[in-house]
Amino acid sequence: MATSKKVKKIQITTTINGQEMELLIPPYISLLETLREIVGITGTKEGCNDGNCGACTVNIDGRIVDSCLVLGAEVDGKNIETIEGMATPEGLHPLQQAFLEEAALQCGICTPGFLVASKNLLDNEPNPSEGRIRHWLSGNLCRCTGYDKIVKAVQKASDKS
Amino acid sequence: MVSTADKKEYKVIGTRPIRHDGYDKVTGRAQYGADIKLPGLVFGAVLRSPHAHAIIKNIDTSEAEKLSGVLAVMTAKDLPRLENIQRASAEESGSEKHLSENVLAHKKVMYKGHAVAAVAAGDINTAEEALNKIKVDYEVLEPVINVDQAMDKDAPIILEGFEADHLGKKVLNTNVALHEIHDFGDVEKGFSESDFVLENEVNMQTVHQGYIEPHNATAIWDEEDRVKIWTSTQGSFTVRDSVSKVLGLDVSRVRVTPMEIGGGFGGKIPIYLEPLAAVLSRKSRRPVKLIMTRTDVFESTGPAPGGKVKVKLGVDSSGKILAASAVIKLEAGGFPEAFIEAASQCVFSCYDIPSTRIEGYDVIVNKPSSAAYRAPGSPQVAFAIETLVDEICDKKGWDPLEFRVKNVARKGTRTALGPLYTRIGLEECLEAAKKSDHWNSKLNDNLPSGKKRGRGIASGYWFNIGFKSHVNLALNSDGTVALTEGSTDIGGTRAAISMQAAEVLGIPAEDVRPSVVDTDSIGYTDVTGGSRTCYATGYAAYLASQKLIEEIEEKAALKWDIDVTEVVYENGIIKSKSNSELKMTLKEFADDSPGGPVTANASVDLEEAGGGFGVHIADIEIDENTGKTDVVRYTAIQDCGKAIHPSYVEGQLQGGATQGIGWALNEEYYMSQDGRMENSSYLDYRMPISLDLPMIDTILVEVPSEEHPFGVRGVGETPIVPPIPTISNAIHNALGIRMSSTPMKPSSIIESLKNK
Amino acid sequence: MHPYNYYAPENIDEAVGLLEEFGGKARCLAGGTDILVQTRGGKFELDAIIDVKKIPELTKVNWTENHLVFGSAVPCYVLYEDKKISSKFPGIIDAASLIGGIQIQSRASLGGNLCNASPSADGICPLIVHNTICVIAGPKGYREVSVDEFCVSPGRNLLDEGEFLVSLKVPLPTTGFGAAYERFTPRNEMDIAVAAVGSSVVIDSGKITDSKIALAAVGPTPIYADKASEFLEGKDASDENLNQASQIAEDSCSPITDMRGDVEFRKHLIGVLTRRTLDLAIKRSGGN
Amino acid sequence: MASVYLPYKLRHFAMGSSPIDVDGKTLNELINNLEKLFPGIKLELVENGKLKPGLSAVIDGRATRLGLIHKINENSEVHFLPAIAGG
Repeated sequence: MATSKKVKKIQITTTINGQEMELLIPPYISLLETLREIVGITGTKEGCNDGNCGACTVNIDGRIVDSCLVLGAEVDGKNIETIEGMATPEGLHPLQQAFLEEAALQCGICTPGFLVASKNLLDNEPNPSEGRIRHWLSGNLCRCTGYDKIVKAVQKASDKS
Repeated sequence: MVSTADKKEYKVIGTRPIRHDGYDKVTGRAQYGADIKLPGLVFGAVLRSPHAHAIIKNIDTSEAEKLSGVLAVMTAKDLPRLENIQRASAEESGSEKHLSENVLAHKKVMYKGHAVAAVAAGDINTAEEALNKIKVDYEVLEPVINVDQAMDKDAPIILEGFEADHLGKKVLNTNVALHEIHDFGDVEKGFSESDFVLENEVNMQTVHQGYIEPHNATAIWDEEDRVKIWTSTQGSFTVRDSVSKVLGLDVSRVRVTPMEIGGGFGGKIPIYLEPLAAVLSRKSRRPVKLIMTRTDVFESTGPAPGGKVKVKLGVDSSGKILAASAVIKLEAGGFPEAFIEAASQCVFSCYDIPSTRIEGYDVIVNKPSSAAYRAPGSPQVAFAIETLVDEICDKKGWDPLEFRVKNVARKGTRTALGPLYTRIGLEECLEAAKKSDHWNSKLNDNLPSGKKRGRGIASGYWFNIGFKSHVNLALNSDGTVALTEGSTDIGGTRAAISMQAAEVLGIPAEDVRPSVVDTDSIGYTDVTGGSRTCYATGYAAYLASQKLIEEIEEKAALKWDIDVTEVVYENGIIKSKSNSELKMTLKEFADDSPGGPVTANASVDLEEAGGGFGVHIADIEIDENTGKTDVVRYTAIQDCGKAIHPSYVEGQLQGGATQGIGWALNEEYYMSQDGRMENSSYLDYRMPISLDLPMIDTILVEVPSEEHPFGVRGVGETPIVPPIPTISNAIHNALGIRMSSTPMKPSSIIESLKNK
Repeated sequence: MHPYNYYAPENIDEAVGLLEEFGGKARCLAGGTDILVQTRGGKFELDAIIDVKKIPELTKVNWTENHLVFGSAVPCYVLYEDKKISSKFPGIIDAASLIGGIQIQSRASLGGNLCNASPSADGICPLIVHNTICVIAGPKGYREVSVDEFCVSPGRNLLDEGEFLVSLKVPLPTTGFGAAYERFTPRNEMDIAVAAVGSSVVIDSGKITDSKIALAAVGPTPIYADKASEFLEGKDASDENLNQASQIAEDSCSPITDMRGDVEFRKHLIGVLTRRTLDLAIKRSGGN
Repeated sequence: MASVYLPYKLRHFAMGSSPIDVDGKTLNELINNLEKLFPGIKLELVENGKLKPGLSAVIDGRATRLGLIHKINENSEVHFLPAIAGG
């Protein structure tokens, strides 16, 4: 019955921050590991590896996910945005600037996840209420700030957009 | 901001520049411990005890060693056995033996998750597979998981052969590692003269610091027996000293590079993985990286002690406290140190009390060896004393704020442990609370049925340490200043330290470029902890900047061929006192300064920073049907001495308050009978999420510390102290019930309501 | 973690073939929010993960004459962002919009939530009170079962080897239908139910003609509370009747004490939540 | 003379009394004079020529960082207390 097959690496083609890449990856590794260990971009952080902290938040085809809960194999043909793709040659994204100005980060480990999640919110809803921001970000844990300055930074960036 | 400082004019201090490390942190470039990549890097994994209390009879690693891809396997046999020598380190107490045995269990496991063996392999999957092939023969013992069990006369003894200190006497075979008493004045007389004596006992579950970044360490052990370590730590020198002890190396053979750190709160002072990575590297001849899982973090690191605190107050009819006593029993975990001394210093710190007696018990239990967590010991005792004060006020019809003012501790007040206070700002905080919009607002009582609101207030204290720091400055040829320091930056301290240098130098904050460097590149610097960094490393930056100005003046005199007393430096301009023709900007000078690079450095070893007091006010709303408490308004007031970068001071208040709110309402180690933490994930260890909180308002009170040129006090720790009693007092205000255990979770509220 | 291969079949037969081939060494991957964590934690030792999201039937939403049919891998957000589904299936939407946070809702599906068969699953009670049918494919073809029979014990469902859940078929609500789902959690999101209740009613001329109440986190599986449901049938939606139904629900459940709550508290919550969801369901039915 | 406050566990040296007036220009001198009054007490305060690990001396409200060389004033208050740091 069970025919145990040797585990073979698989090839995927995916677009990361606008750049198409062909990657050869073990089939069982997460998108988070794919980004950090295979692609070599480490801005996406691991806090829990079980979808409860949001530090590994990335955007796949316009929706945010916890990249620890996605297999690298699943993103073949998909478009991925990470924290590394947020600033442009013209400068920081308004959210990044607002996080700096509002002191919305202390240790900074959760910051990439919050920024990617907040950008997705503002892309869809340019002027969210405080309650909506808090609801949208409830999948992102921060242990340093008490969220106050994060929420204010998102509000500030939303006013600008 | 309420300022009671004599109004000094500052150009940089008190402004809110963008932090120097900010750009790296909002773009994903900042390198945290897990991000490091080295040529030939391999990965390690740690085998951890499934039992809370057991004797290790045998460890068989032979099968693991045979597994293809495995490069090294280690156990406690690979570490030198250390003696029961007390460490002299400033931040960490305990013996060298216990330090080593907490890193890797020797003969006995003290808690579930205690490290037993470690493996290095080419990839993490192989390393984990190898762990499954290590056979450990355990003799399982009865676990002891709280202070009552541990202090029972028939309790199993966890640390056999350990010499405990009971009031100065050496005692064997006890789970009480330390029993001590502090007393002052005649407490019994104080109680007998009181018109009103009330007592209160609180019970607290273990909680965790909860930093989002798991512990990690990467090490290379090279051919000349030098060890390089990259890790996320609050103190690179503490890691260096601890690792060198555990490995039996001279400190100069260990070089620690502090990576960016994803939160610590006291929990990233101890070492866990660093010696394992080093030994695995020695055995595999490869660089080895180890990263904990979230479950490892909960089960094997931290936590903050749970325990019981009993307090008693005697008050006269005018509302003056005459006597106070406390019995503090805190869980140390598997090895001694439950911060009962800090707890003793904090318990009556907000009050002027003529007679006090404090009894403390440091209790060994089968839980992870406790670590500092933001004002260690203080939240536990504040819960007891601040709810008792509230109860007394409630029973006597006294205003809780007026009562605190009437009994307030101020400069010259004798503290419970004896010494007199220097200038402190509790009174100013209480006055700020009295004037605050929050305290003067009406509590919203227009609520749907089944919802009740209440307001609570409480105060809290942390003493704030000083200790050693070193700062180097070098003037760049473009007139900017490179600042190197050894304090890891957890929450904006690069900015706060650079701003102090910039203030002295009269240049913009952005013109000081800070770097946190490794232990071979700077003088000894104590941990980023104890609320000391902005104060002590900032002080070193202040002194170094003054020296740099002297150096600039000397070299300008050389350049102009005038006497150095003729040269004056002011706000980035160098002038001659007598010849108005002689004038240049710092940049002009730097571009062509004679006599080699312009540099300066300074080091400090400071005494206390001047205590930090806070007062918090909370409005909560409770659903009487489900027992769920929501914080709807919150104000944190604190004397910060002088806020160097007010945004990051506010951030400390907001973050500390939030951790305290989590501790008050939902966070706990939920332990099984056999001593396992059952909720070792972020899903079930319920830290507050954004939707659980309102904005946290802050009021910064500035009563300058007498110990620092700008009046800086530490701010990081105090904010976690008042929230637990503040919330408890608010719950009493809403429902008339006194919650005497944490967490004050919904089921406990419902149970209390039923028993009301 | 045991290394495994990844397969992404494009049709149902291919998926059935793979499931038969690997037997207990394979699992389906929809949103991955449970299975990847469990596999990592060593709950399963797999040789194959079968990503079912390339099979059209599993990711589509279809309206038939009498049913809403949505694929078992349709993520939560697709349901709650669809205005028509939101207006007609409020109980299901209540659950879909509170599973995890936004990141989880981008991936997690009600089908996956059902297959995972957790006693505290948020998705299952509303499916029960909406009278949902599970469409299952397997080596012997298709079969349909009522959703309240799908879970058999904690973490186990009635799927046989080679079978998998294709879609969920929800009857279009009749006039006077209303439903609601509410859970109790100590945090406001990102939490697991301490207790939860889904309720539906059909109100006709002021009387409750049909009612379904389902309870979660108070038994080995989410359960249909038959006695409480039947009690209301044919009765007025009076305070007294609703309270009594809530009391029956509370009495009928048999929770355990664990880290999320103790027996007494959970039973108490069932009473509170039954009443709340009934009130909301009645309001949504337009019947009060 | 400075006032020396003994911790609870060392008060038996002084038959329970505290504070005690002791001379000494430095902490070292003060402890040596204390030893003359109460033989054996120095062992509880000093180890390897330094204050014992885990012990701090609070002089006029501040925990000394200089240790035994710390200057003592005529009317100084000296407390021996457990050393503490923080998180």
